[in-house]
Amino acid sequence: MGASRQPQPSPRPAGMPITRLTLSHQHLPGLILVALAGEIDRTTSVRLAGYVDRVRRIGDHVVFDLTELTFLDSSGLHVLLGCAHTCAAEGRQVHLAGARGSPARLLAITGVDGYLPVHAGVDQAITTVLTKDRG
Amino acid sequence: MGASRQPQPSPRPAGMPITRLTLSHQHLPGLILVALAGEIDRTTSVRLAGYVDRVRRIGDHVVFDLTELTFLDSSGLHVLLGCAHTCAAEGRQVHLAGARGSPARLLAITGVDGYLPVHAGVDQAITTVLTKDRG
Amino acid sequence: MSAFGLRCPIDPDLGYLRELVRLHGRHNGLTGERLEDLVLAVNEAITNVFDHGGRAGLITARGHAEGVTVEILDVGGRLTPEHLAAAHVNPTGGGGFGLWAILHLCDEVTLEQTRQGSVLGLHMHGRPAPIIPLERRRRSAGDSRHPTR
Amino acid sequence: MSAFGLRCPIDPDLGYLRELVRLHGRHNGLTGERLEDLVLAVNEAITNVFDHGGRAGLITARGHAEGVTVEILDVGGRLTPEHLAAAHVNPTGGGGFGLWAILHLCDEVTLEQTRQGSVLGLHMHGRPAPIIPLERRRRSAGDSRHPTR
Ligand SMILES: Nc1ncnc2c1ncn2[C@@H]1O[C@H](COP(=O)(O)OP(=O)(O)O)[C@@H](O)[C@H]1O
Ligand SMILES: Nc1ncnc2c1ncn2[C@@H]1O[C@H](COP(=O)(O)OP(=O)(O)O)[C@@H](O)[C@H]1O
Repeated sequence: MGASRQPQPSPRPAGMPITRLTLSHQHLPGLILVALAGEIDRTTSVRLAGYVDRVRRIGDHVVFDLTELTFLDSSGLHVLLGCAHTCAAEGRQVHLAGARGSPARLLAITGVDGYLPVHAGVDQAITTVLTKDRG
Repeated sequence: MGASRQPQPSPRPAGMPITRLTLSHQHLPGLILVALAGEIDRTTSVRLAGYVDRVRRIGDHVVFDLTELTFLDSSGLHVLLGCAHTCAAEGRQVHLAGARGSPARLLAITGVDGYLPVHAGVDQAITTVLTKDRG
Repeated sequence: MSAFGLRCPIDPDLGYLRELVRLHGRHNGLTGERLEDLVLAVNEAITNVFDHGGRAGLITARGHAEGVTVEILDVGGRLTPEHLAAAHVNPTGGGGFGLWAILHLCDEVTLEQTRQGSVLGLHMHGRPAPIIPLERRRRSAGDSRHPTR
Repeated sequence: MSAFGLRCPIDPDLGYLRELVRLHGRHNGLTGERLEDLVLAVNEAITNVFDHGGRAGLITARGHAEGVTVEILDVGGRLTPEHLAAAHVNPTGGGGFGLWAILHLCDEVTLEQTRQGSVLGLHMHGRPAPIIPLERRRRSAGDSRHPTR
């Protein structure tokens, strides 16, 4: 009996980090909803910054949907805050929605959850933004 | 801002292996179906041996349902073969059903899949056993 | 030999290193938030090795009677107690968060200078730590040239 | 320093060690059946350290240009080339399977005696290995007192 060795699909190049962040967005009147799914660390936060820059229309508020975000590091926090500053220059705001687990913990420990408006869910965040704009 | 530290559920004792094997069985006329879910290694194979000893009625054929078994080592293989020997002494058989992935590979590499009857699914195994007994 | 525990070179694949630390912490009885706190703290320490340190080093993790300790050796050797003492957060400005988060997530933080480089020790107690006021925690972290082992 | 790769003491929690090896193998480009083959082979080698060896030792794993190598140091030091050469399977009798499986699952198996103990080296090539007839594989494994590195 010989050692059977079937041809295998070519392996992922050794040492290449697997992409663990998925980004998507949705335009709504006066705001953009950006959903982050997966993990944000220093290897993926640059991608997030570029993405928001590209998809956000001038004058948009931004709601980050963090419901599916399982990991957030300080470099990701910097991107969220950088975005808040860009928005502030246009009189717009960044809202955080649905943060859980470790990302919620980082927001709490750093006090960012007291600096940026934070919402339990995306619906509340959107309602808040739309109501404010109308009022 | 102080470091908030909520009371936590008491942690699992350090170094204690997590139980990764779930066993269940079902009596059918003339046979017993034993389903293995999880991983069998030297820390769990003893439990499998005791379980089969306890639930098998004398005169039963045994069908092992390996569909949900993700890992099988040589000590688990010894238990399956030991059971086959016990059964053989009563003119009964051990059938293996639904093995996939790494467990299927171990059965192939060791030639056990040529020594014990192996079936793609549980239904085929049961049909084979019942048909044989009737014939 | 066992005393050395799990050891792994620092690697740019941070997700891989987080999984290793998570596996080791869980193996040593950490669960839930405490486990994820440790994972985040180690992630920040490694990030700093790439951003400010020698870009190479070693992670050593071990369980013991008091809980879990993860040491991050940075061959750059330029991390000082003053950096720890100066840790701050300022959402309106840039910078910061990394060391601040480390000091708040861990039950104890130690810093040691060795011939190989600076060794940041992150300690998680097996049971919930008593809540220590921030000022004391920061000072003790900044002062610990002679970490308690 | 990086050359040493991932290192972990042998531990009775085999599931934990399998997860470590799986994580490391995946990190170094192994996938699917090749990855699970390595995990099973390492599991068998560690099992033997508990069943026949010194019940203590060290696992060292590293990726390199040719693939992945996992070394299992057994402080007992009683594993010999003769054991590897004698590996057999016999479903009707007792015994066996462990070393046989190791030799069939890995692309190359080496054995070295060191002052710390016996070191069984399990090598998986990054790409599918050519199918080598069994007789040759067994002989080369049993003979390799001087493993190729
Ligand atoms: N491994 C290190 N080596 C040298 N200096 C460090 C290291 N880690 C942190 N520092 C210093 O501490 C400062 C604060 O670090 P940190 O709180 O992580 O925030 P940031 O990385 O955003 O600057 C850094 O700017 C750097 O000067
Ligand atoms: N780490 C070890 N130290 C000493 N002897 C070993 C070791 N591993 C294997 N052996 C020897 O090789 C034999 C075959 O091992 P193996 O194929 O794993 O089957 P089994 O463990 O069922 O005996 C063992 O019975 C033992 O004599």
